[in-house]
Amino acid sequence: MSTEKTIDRLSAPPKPGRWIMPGLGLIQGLVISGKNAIQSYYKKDRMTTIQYPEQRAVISPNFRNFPFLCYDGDAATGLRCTACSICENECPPQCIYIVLERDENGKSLKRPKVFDIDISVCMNCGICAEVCPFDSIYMDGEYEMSTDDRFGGLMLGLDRLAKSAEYHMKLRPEEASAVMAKRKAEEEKKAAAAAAKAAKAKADLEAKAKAAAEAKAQADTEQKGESA
Amino acid sequence: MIFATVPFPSFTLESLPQLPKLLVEWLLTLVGAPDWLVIIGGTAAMAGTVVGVFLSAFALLSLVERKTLARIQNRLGPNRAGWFGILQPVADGIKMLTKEDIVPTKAEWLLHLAAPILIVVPSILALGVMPLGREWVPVNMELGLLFFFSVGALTELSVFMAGWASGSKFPMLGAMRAISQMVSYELPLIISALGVIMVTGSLRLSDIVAHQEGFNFGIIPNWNLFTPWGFAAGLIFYIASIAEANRCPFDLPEGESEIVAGHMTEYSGFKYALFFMGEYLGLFAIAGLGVTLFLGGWQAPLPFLGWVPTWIWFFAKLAVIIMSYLWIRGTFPRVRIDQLMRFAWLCLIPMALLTIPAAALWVFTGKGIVSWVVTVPLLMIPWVILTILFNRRLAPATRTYTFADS
Amino acid sequence: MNPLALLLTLSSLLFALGLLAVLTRRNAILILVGIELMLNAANINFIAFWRYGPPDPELTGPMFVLFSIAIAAAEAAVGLAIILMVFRHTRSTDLNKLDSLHG
Amino acid sequence: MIPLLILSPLILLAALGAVWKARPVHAALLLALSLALVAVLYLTIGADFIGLVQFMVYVGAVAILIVFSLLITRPSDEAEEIQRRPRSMVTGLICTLPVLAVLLIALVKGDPLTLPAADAPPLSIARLGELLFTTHAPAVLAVGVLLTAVMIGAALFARDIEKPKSNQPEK
Repeated sequence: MSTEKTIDRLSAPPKPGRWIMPGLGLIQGLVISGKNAIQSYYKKDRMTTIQYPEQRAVISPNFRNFPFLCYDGDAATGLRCTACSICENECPPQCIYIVLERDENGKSLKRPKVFDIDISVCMNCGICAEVCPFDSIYMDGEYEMSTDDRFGGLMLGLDRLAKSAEYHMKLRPEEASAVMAKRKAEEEKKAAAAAAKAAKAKADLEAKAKAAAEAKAQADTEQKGESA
Repeated sequence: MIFATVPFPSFTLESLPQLPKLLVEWLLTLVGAPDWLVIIGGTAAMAGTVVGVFLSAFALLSLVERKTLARIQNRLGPNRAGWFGILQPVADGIKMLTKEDIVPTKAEWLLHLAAPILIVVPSILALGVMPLGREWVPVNMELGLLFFFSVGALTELSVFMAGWASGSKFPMLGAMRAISQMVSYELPLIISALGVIMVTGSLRLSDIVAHQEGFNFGIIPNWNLFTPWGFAAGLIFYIASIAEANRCPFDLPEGESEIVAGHMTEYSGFKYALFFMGEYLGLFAIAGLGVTLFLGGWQAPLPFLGWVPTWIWFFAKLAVIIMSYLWIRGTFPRVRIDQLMRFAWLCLIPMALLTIPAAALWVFTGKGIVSWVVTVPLLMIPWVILTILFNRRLAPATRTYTFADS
Repeated sequence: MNPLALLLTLSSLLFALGLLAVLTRRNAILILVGIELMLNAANINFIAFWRYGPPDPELTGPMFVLFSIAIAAAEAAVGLAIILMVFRHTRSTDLNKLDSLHG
Repeated sequence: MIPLLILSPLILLAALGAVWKARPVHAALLLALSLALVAVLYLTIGADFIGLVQFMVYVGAVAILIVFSLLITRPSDEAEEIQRRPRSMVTGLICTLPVLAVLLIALVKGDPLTLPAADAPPLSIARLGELLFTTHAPAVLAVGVLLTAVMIGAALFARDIEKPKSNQPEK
């Protein structure tokens, strides 16, 4: 297009050694900004801003915001968290608060009674997710968290923190599937170990029985010999 | 009591802006008011029309400015309040009105209060002498142009009052910048208007517009802009008016990245809105004066467009000038204070002074071919000097690297 | 009392006030304020006599005021420039402190 | 006559404030107010051109200049408090009152009070301009030269005398 060419020629920097007109640079600047203004009406690729409430940006899998707790199956019983308090101790701004649940005898049930994260303090460092040995705490991808309640609304309890493993899978498939694979492998290993243990116990039992039988037989023969 | 039946005065599209005045006068005559009351009522209605029109233009401009700047930066701009953001000025107004009005403890409350009022008043007064249409001249003053510049002088004092009465550092610095800038740029502004006064032989703004009537060769309007001295003076007037209205790239007084908001830093709520309003009304006034002096005021740009009401042409030209201000605002970065002063005193004022002999020669040699031959070289002198300076002295030298090459 | 007498009284009082300012103020800039008041008092006289005195087709009164205003502006500019230079030397605009002969 | 009766006390009050106020900036602003009211007075008695010029020059230029130099020099309020001491005020009044008395006596004894109030026609700028460039042309030229000299002189006076130190390293 010839007008495009004219615009490009006008907005090109002057060649060195050539006499330039005072004010040419000003005109070049005006041409560039005018081009921006006019092309923004018909060139869709110029408008890079996303009109937020109607359109949403596709969140990158690497986007990390405040933490959440992962559970398998049922929210009440399936929490992976064991209330070990490692994240509570490691958290730099000390925004995690955990209370372990115990039964009436005072014995640990290995799950949290209270798990609070104050996201007005949290600085999204991700250390809690790094240190968790039970694959329980991960960084979330949610960002619409504004509230008009300054204290209660920003203190997330178990009800808002607990999210299913499927959610994690949907949010960050790569990481989640790796974790799932790891957990599955561990479970299989555990199952195998349990099976091996059971087999061993059985073998032991059999061996014991055999030994007992042998000892009985021996005793019988000895008795026979005595009696004979 | 018997009402005297007064026929309603006839009006055309041309005198449509006079309608409120005619209506009030008609009503007052109908109820049998005395003559002085009719005159006062009619004048008040006319003043109300002018103020109302320019205040709605201010509201519209505050939206259009944001939209245009957004387009230059490849954004959409305000588009939430109403259809295409048309209600944005209303939302802004409500926000401004409901905000808390803060007066700092170290401020002098009387001057602090007077400053925003005194900044709006001169702008409205200046708009009052503008010929907005053939039949729409609110006050047809004999000394209109002088009146315009005289009331403009009040702006500087009110800026100083705002800066000093706030009792704080940023407003003080902003006010000092603003005053030195306004005083420096008022000179080229007035000097470039002198040529027009000389050629017209009158300070009355409607005379200046009437003098630019007609067309050369049947197509080129007989505006001052299309004469050599008028072109030079108009260009200087344009640049100086940007500085006088404190617009980018000369918006140092309120350079938000340096001194918060200049003399308006300690203002909030409605007082801040008044400053904003005063600034935009001043912008209309100065751009309107430029239109009146150089762009033929309300004259139609082409001969066959004479049937359009003349006030439409005035506002169309005003819109073009103001859109160009917006374009410039969206393009150029802010200048430095020493560059600003040097530009005014060493560049604009000498060039403006040169337009006076050029205008005199133009009239003296009979506004013909000879005048072109005489005045164009005279006006080209600074241009040639600038070109030589630009290419020889001011041009950035080719950069040589001492250590990077080895 | 006719308008002329009123304006002449006004100008006398204004002149006296300006003189008082010049005599009692210590800041050089504020002394300039007093001088401006006195100049204005004189200008009011010229305008009053032009307006209410015998008719004068030569407009001597307004003409004189015009020149007076131009010269007053020049005087203010030069006066303030001198005051600024003095301020730069002595860091003060108090005239009572300017009592040394060498700058 | 009525506008004059209203304006005159206002002018005098503002001028009194300019003389009396201790804060220099207040004094300068009241001076500006007083001069602006004088401009209004000119407008009301028919000297439109002079009134507008007065407004433009005094409010737009002289008041701004004074205020600006006050900002640059930053005088303290206490220094000006001293001028309110009775001794300095009395000395000032001793010198001022005789002058005022002489002026007022001249006013009472002189002709102006007995003159019939003549009405001059409103000031015509065409006539003013004509006179300015015929009869008074030498004076206009002289004022032009004066103003040019003042502009150059003020610029030279106010210039920084000490030159800024060169940034170039010595070789």
